[in-house]
Amino acid sequence: MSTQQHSGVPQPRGRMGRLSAWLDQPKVLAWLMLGPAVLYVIAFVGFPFLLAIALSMSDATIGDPSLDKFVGLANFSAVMQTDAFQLALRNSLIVTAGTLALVLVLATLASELLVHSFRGKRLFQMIFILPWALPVSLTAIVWMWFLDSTFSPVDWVLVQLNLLGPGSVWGPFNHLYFLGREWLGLASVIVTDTWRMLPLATIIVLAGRMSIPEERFEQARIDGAGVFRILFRITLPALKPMLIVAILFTGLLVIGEMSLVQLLTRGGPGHSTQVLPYWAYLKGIQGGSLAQGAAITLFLFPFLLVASVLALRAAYRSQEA
Amino acid sequence: MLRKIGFYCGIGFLTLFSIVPLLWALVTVFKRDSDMYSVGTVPFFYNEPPTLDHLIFLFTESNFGLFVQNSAIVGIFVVLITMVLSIPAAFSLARLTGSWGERSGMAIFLVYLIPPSLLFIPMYQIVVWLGVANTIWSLVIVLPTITVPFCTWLLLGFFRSVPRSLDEAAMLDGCGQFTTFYRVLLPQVWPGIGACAVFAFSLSLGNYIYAATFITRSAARTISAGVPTELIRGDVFFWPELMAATLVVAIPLAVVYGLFFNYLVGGFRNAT
Amino acid sequence: MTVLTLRALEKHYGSIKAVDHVDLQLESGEFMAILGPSGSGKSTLMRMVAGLESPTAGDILVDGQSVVNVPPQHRNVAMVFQSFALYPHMTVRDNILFPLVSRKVPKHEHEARLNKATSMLGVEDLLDRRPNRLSGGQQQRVALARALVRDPDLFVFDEPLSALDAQIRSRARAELRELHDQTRITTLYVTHDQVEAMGLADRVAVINEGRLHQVGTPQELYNDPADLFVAGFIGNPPMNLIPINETTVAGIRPEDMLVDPEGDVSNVFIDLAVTIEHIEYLGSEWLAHGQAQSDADTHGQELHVIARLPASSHPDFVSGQKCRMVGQRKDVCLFDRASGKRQARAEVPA
Amino acid sequence: MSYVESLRCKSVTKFMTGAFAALAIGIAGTASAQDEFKPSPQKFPTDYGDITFPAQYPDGTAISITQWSHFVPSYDEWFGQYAQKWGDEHNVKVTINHISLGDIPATLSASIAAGQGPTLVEMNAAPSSFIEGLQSLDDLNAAAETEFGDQADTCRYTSYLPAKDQWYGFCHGWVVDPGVYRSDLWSDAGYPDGPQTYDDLLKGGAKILQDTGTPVAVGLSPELDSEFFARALIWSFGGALQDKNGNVTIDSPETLAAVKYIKELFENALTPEVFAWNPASNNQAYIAGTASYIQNSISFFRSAQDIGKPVTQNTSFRPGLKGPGGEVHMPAHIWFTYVMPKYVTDPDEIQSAKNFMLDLENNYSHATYNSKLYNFPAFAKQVPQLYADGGWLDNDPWGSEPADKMAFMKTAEDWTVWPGYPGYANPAVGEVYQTHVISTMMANAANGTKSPEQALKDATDQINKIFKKWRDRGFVGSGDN
Repeated sequence: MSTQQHSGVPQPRGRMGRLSAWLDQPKVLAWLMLGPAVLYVIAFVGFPFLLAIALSMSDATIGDPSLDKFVGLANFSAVMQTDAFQLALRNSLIVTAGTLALVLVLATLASELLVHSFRGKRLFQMIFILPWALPVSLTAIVWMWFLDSTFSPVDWVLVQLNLLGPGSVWGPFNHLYFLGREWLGLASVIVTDTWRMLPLATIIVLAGRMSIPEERFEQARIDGAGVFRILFRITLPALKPMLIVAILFTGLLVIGEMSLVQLLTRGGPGHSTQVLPYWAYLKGIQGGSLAQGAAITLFLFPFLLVASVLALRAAYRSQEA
Repeated sequence: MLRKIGFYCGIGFLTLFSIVPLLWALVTVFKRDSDMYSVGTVPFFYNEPPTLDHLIFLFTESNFGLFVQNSAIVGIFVVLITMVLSIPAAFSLARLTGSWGERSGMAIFLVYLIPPSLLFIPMYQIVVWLGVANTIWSLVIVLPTITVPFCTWLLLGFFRSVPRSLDEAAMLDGCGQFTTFYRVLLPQVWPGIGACAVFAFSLSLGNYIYAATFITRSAARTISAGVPTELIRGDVFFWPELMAATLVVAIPLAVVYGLFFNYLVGGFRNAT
Repeated sequence: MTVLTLRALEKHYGSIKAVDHVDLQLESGEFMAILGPSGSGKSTLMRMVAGLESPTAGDILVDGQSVVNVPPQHRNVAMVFQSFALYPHMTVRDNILFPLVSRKVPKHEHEARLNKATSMLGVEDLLDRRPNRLSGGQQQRVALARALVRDPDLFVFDEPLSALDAQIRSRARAELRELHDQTRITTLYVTHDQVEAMGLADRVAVINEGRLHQVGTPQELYNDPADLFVAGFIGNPPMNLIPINETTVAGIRPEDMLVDPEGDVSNVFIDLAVTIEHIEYLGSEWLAHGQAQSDADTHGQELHVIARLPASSHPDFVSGQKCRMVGQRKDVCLFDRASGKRQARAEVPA
Repeated sequence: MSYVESLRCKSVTKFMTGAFAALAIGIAGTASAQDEFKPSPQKFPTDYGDITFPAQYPDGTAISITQWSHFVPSYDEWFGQYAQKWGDEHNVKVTINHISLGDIPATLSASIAAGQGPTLVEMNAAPSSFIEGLQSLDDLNAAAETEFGDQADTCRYTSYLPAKDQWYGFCHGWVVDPGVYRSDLWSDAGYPDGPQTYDDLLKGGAKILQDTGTPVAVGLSPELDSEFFARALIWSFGGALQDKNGNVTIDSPETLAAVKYIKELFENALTPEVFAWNPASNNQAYIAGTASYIQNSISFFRSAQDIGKPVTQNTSFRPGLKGPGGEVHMPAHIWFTYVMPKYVTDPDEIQSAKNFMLDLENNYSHATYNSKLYNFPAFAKQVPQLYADGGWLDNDPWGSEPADKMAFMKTAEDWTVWPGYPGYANPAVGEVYQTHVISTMMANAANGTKSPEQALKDATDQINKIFKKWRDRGFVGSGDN
């Protein structure tokens, strides 16, 4: 067979052929295929980002957004000294951490349930994913109405249970005023964020859960491990990389979101439920101080950068191990 | 037995958690205003006969139908653009760029560290330069900033999960780099692409700030910005209409996402 | 006629030399095995031949023409992967036809070629299945059919049997050789399994740490190992390597080691007092593992020796028993201790 | 039928009858006594003061107006038709876009930054920080003054900036922000005419809360209603954010007294709900019957009327409450201020937009009427039907009972001031408003997060910083000194 045409190394012919062969080289093709996405991101994220950095070091306002005056880090020191900023920073961290904690616990629970098959699972999946199908602004409106200071059904139920209302444990009023108290307000934001992020986080964690071979659980059961021992010694360590991915997705989507707080509490009472993105928006856009708004927005950047890089490295490492 | 009870308790709890605020929304949709603004009655009951007026109002008197249509168009185009940009990019990073491409999976995430609460001003400038201000195309152009990095990252994982020997076999079988990508690798990652599409669609649907500032023409608005603008008038909230809008959006999407649930899980399973 | 020539081929990854100055020639129709432990550079060598890696230095000639700058799709090299690398989204038929479609072979030829390849490998019944519904052996046949369908100049196998169950491996080996005898396609077969290499190949190239140690027929490798590495690698168990002085190491096959020889043994070259450690029974033979108390310089190291005894000998050793192991002059190969190279017999000091 | 729908239908019929009546008057050339209290016939003159407009604009002239969705939906309905008609008469393509009040600053700033966007943006008064991107409307305001007489102070102070000597906007209307109380509850508590002073509010409110469980409902949350309540309180106590020349005067015994008052009021007559509030909450609470006093514009009352809530029977309005010195100062609830960004350069577009604004003021009786007396004219002379004896305020065409329920608004111009009073609404005032410094101070004092003194001190620090920033840029001050 191989006796015929030994020099069988067909090479491309013609100008088009040579061109397409040239384009098909890995190095050329790599840029050809990566290029559009890179250019897009540079144009629509890189450029605005640089502008945001420039803004944060200028004295730009809405009416005069020119970058003609360089003020160094003055905006950063100016915003950092205010109560509002400090509260916003604190709350951003509390809300993100609180949401992550709740989401991770619930997502682990949900994934533990969803890994099994049961009757009505399809329906359950649809109900479970409902919150994720909503735009954030509508999520905020639904919860705003759900927790309304006058008409909240939660309050009504609590009153019926004698937990709320005159002479009850939780005070003399018929309402808890979820959105009007510092810690209840923050808790409400956390619960709402949890509500909307749980489906996504569960999907991620479940993906990790399904990759754990069943034998590992059987072995543990043979070894006499109980539910909690299995959870903490088998499941969680194996889920670690996926939990980190879930933390990243959830954390980034929560910490950058402003419309939830904007609609739910508007940062009040006082600034006690203020968060950084909304404070930046208020200061920068509503209040007109573009430069200070940019400084507020960018404040978290280096920290998030380090946190994300560490998290991702941890995720990759524990995966390789 | 105890396990079983625990299991169904868990299912029950999660079901309630997901659905109760929306059930309350559902009750509200059919309430008459005077009933809704009553205290001292059982809030879950219809103390006055329920009414379809709010639902009818939503579809006939507001631009809600247009919002849905716009959101659908924006979503579809955003998904298309996202796929056109991120599939080749993910392939390139996974297969062509060598080790730095492998590692750049991390860098892709950094894009998300910049919240859009201020980016929208320069973004709007770009939108104006492109001559698409105040049209849904402004969102079609800008929203992929949110979806492209996520999807590239997800797809990168999908491509990585395909054994390299498959590409090598294809090349030895006579395929060039591109044909290998197109004929052999791409078919392996279809489920992942489906998961990414669903994901990109829901991200594009959810964005508020760009949608609210780039488009002021009511007829060109999308659900996320149009519904609050049209149904919250200063100090008057059209609660039943708002709730109706929410449910009308959420339920069909939840059904679709529910059907995609396993694909989505499979997507992330491969991605990391 | 030479089909493939490797000239001073090198591949470096950073400071690591995966392939270090390899020269090799394959004659037309020859079946050559590249044998080496894992990490020896054999896969890199093969991948360079296929075009999946580009060499750092040196040249690869196919039919006398350099193909170093030719991408894999333009080399007429067919490869069978360890994992078989069947395309999961295609049926078996499409898998096998894929090289023809990719290479734009005229459509009317497809059916005939497909039939020829499938009948040769007996996979005609599987054509409409997807690869994930096939057994390992079936997958291997399909992979072979896909490689065969396009009349390659050169066949490259990357440990194609290692993914198969042990039971069917020897049958698959026989079939492979049969296939080669039918087609006479020049073949480069990479393996770490010396049984495969020795059993299949016309010639075997032994490679370690990127360097080619010896190329020869299985008999040559076994009987005349070119250096210490080959001596210690080929054979199961391999040669006993016994240092006899500062410069020389003597090698002797376990079956040539005489245990407590009765009567006079002529021309004794090695004579060891050995403490038996344990005895292995392998059905057709016994292996006696022992600890030698050599007076030769062993740098304080213990010297482990193995003797192979025929099954009929029924040795009645127990652990700890002392015995004498003797090697005759004719059975001994001598190696230079520093370079590891084989010494000419003439140089051996008596 | 939902209440909004009914609003719309009613407004359309009313409008149609009004329009037909106007047409009839035009033909007959006479006016009957009843027609006196219909909106005036629409007129589109070409001369206003020193400005002469063409009757028709060249083909292709187009203006676009972005304004917020009006709180009384019937206004938007009317405005759309009016703008359409105006455009047809002048050969101008008029496009109206509605967005929500809260999105105005973001949209306007994005447009200014990008140098493209609507011809006119309707702005609420406070965020005047855009001024550098806005073109001067000096000629327009001069023409309006010549043609329509005196402009309400509350409008002038929120569209003119003395520090730059520039009219940056044209305020065509404003909204009264009265006190609203439940007459039944207050009579029972011994205040047949409702609370007159902040002291009454505290004592009576506490009594009503104790007796009936119904609290006073003035907001302490970062939103418009709460901001305005806090300002009314400070002014009535004799304090102010700044003086006439833009010097910060917030740190005064008067302000401190107001802050202490809030704390006391909260402890005795409010519930924590006031921290939770969005702009709708006080209306909703009031409509639900769970509030004894609120401060809000009449839009909520119009909603309640349409829902048919019994609470409307027992609703009384009053000008704001008197402070310790007997002073009453209320802000307007909203100002309708059109601004034209500098990026609008086409002369026809500029000219026609100015024409549109003057014509709108000229026909303001329709705006007032169709907003159900929500929009008050910037130039009182333009809507004589409103103030006349037996006019709309005396005899509410939108069916309040009693019919003169709205009559108290006749004096509204006397007690209505503006953000930054007694100085101008400069960008510093705007930033203080938009970043909720005042409502935050009040909330912190009320819920005990900070002592009143500390809350005031912290707010003062913040306000000083904001003022310094804008003063350095030349936006603060009277311009004379």
